[in-house]
Amino acid sequence: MIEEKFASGQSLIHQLDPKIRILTSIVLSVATALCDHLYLAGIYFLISIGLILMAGLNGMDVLKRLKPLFWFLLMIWIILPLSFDGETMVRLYGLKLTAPGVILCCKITIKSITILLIFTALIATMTIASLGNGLHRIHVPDKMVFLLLMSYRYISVIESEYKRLLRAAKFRGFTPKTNLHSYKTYAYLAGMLFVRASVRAERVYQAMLCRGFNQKFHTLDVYPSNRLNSKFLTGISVASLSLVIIEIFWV
Amino acid sequence: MHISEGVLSGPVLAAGAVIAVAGTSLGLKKIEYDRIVHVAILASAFFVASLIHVNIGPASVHLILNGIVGLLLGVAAFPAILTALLLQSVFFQYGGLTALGVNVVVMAVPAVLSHYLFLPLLGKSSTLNFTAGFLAGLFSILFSSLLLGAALWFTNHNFFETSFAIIMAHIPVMIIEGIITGFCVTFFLKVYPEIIPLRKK
Amino acid sequence: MNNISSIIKLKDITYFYPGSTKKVLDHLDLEINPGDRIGMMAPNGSGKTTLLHTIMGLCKPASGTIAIFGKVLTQERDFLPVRSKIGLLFQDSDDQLFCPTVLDDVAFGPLNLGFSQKDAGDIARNTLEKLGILSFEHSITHRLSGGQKRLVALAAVLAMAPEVLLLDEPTAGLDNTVKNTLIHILNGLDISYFVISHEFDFVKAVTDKIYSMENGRILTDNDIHIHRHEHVHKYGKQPHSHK
Amino acid sequence: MNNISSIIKLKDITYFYPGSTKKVLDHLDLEINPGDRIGMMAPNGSGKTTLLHTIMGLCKPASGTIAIFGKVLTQERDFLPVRSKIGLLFQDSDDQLFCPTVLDDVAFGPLNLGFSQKDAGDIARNTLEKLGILSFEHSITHRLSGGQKRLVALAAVLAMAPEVLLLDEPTAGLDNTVKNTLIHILNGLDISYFVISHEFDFVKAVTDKIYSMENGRILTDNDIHIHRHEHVHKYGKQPHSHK
Ligand SMILES: Nc1ncnc2c1ncn2[C@@H]1O[C@H](COP(=O)(O)OP(=O)(O)OP(=O)(O)O)[C@@H](O)[C@H]1O
Ligand SMILES: Nc1ncnc2c1ncn2[C@@H]1O[C@H](COP(=O)(O)OP(=O)(O)OP(=O)(O)O)[C@@H](O)[C@H]1O
Ligand SMILES: [Mg+2]
Ligand SMILES: [Mg+2]
Repeated sequence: MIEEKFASGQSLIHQLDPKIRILTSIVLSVATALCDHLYLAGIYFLISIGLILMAGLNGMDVLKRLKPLFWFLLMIWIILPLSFDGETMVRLYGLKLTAPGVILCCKITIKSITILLIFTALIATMTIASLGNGLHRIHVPDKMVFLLLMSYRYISVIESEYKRLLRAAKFRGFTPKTNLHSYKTYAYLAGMLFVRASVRAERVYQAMLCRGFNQKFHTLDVYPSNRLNSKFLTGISVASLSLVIIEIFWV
Repeated sequence: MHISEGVLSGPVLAAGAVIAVAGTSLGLKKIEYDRIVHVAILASAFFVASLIHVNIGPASVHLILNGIVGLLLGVAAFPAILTALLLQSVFFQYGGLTALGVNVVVMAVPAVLSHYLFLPLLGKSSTLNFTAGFLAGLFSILFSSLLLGAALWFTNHNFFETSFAIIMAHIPVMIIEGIITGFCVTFFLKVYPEIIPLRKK
Repeated sequence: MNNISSIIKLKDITYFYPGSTKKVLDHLDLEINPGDRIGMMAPNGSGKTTLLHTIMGLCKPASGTIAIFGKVLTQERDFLPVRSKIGLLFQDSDDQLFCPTVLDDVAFGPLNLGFSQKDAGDIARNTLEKLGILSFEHSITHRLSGGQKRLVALAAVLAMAPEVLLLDEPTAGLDNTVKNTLIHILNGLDISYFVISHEFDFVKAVTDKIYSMENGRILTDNDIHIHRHEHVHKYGKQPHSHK
Repeated sequence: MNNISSIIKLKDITYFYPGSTKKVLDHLDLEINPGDRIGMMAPNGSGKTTLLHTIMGLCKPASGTIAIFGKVLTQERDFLPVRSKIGLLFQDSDDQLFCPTVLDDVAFGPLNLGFSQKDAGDIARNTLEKLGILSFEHSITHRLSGGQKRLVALAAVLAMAPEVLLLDEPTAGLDNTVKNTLIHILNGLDISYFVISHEFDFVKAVTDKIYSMENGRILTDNDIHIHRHEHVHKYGKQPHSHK
């Protein structure tokens, strides 16, 4: 269930320094989020598609990851055009679709897909270990980086604990229904997860002490600087900056 | 519960990011080195708990349990929730980077508040324990959905109906989270009271 | 006709974990008949746990048939009624015990089977008594020692009155006293069971035949004669019968 | 003077878990000297793990003295330098392997000892090589099998060049091949160690004397002679030397 599907690859993007990837994805996502013009948003969308292609990801897998977003967009498309103030486009059975509502929906759709694609192409293509390394080198506090790495490490342990607990419950005839017994059982399962997480945390901390942990976090892998890195960062920054300037002065 | 990317306006995103950064730094400062593993692994448990689906009639909803995270961690819920959301983005693509701040605020602020509101009620009687847990669960989801609605409304007043729909859709979730949190809290007090940071005085 | 007499019959089962191409079970056959007490000793990662999970319908094989109590099961819903008749003891008891107290935990199964609160409580207490651990009744499960948890997990399984037991390394981490208790309990049961263990002496003490696994297939007593012999010598000090 | 020659010397240690009144360790004495290879077999819950944690300063005794390398340790900060000289292998490897990759994990200790990134990496690789698992170097720790995790955890401990090893049930759940690898590795080490296990054969194969625990105290070879004898007979089939 929890897998880093996109993290292994040999593409241009995969070879970039994690730090550079984090920085460029921040620059691009913020620029996209602030863009309020349909056509310019389209340009960002094209850039994000370009990045996905550069990362050599499988199109189907990428679409699958967008599924939760599609549900949200569906809801927006149902509610917004009907509830928005403004000039009416079509009237159907007493309901009116407004033009600003439809345009807003288009913008939201394009921008949200774009930002997720940027994230997929640049961030989801690294392992959590490299993400931690990159965050460390853009001066995110050590404690935060450590939280991320540690939490990632134990998610799969706790997830398999949960699966086994649920499985055991099912073997003993538990069939989830809408009733108090079911909710109580789920509360016990969730409660047990937190209890076991807490007990394990104690032991892990003791293990760290035994390995000489002295309140300082170290990281091992070092990324050689690579001319590609700075070119990539500059290219993306210039592109976003010019789009922002175009939006401010010409549109 | 989160808001998708590409919806909120610049000022709302910025406000979310600022509050999230402030809360997270405060939280990190409060975590001593000997508690940091604890926070990290509880963040993993929070992540996994969100994979639990419970039935509600013919449909099913996943648990959120930010109330429990708040009760157990206090201000440290900020970095814990940030960690869990970031990992969710990486694994499931629930969000990107720009709305992360707002989403952290939506989940963490009610969590931290329920720590201060409901933790003092615990450990007195078993009915009160369940009730306090129930309220913590209910309140966290209620307040989270209000914050989410507010974020939309501040972006564009035309989002009023959408906000309203989101809050209404969360009413059953509030009740379920209340019940589950209530049972969870009684479970903790019976099975492993050390996990609850009761005031020792 | 033969089908109906065997409790569990796997035929030609092939299983891959999703996303992997390694056949964990490879055209495997297995038959458990009434009265069978079968032991299974095989290396780590040879697929023992996967085999038990396949029997329970948790791992869906790519090919082959699973017949339980004479019925061929294919879909998830075929397995539902069968699961409460097969008692699976998990490799780690912590995975199996999630209720606050021992009594709650043992009564959980009977409650799901539709017994009233009172009856479920009685069944649970009887089972605990039979295993000699009635005194734990009100203990908090997760504070018990490893051996005690194992026994409670066994009680939880037995409380459902299963017709066959599948035990996944029941002795790992247990001391010799608990091991002996377990040997005693198993030898006193009148249902069939299938036990996975890495401990030769334990397996010898509670089973009539010992199987092994290799390359995704079961090796029965006859197949592993030489094999077992060799491994026992490598291991060193255990005596072995060359029957 | 005697003090200085022993690596670990516990005297009169009493320990309660917070909130409980049961003495898990009760006026316990223990001495580990250079060259000692001691096995410990005792029932579940008798306090073996607690004993190891007390030696490491993770459980603070209510009374008694702990002397390590001839120095009496009382406060948390006395234990800090000593912990990296004692290698403790935890009962559950998942508790011990917390870094993203195998190499990170094995290098964690050396980095804390102040080695440079490069040196720590070299030490880690050497240790992995010695245990024959250098090929795992870049594997994600939590994806390894149980036996592989055990070996990596041992590598992580050995990479700190400890002067004594404390092993908490290193063989639980391992198959005979990995067990034999472990026996081979342990017999090839030239440092003292103290091994907890429930498996007689394993303990016999890697240690020179076997201790036990009862009522919070250690029983040494002489004390348990009769005891062991009895237990071995009860257990059934293992051969035993009446030395
Ligand atoms: N969820 C999974 N996904 C992919 N491969 C898996 C999964 N679980 C187990 N495997 C692989 O399947 C094989 C069989 O695993 P299984 O757990 O059945 O072994 P086992 O015989 O029970 O071992 P052990 O003695 O360690 O319990 C192993 O090689 C393992 O790596
Ligand atoms: N955190 C704890 N709080 C209270 N009691 C504890 C705690 N941990 C262990 N105990 C109790 O202390 C006793 C000794 O536990 P310990 O874990 O040292 O046993 P052990 O000999 O290692 O057993 P095993 O063979 O099962 O690993 C047990 O009776 C146990 O119930
Ligand atoms: Mg197994
Ligand atoms: Mg122990």
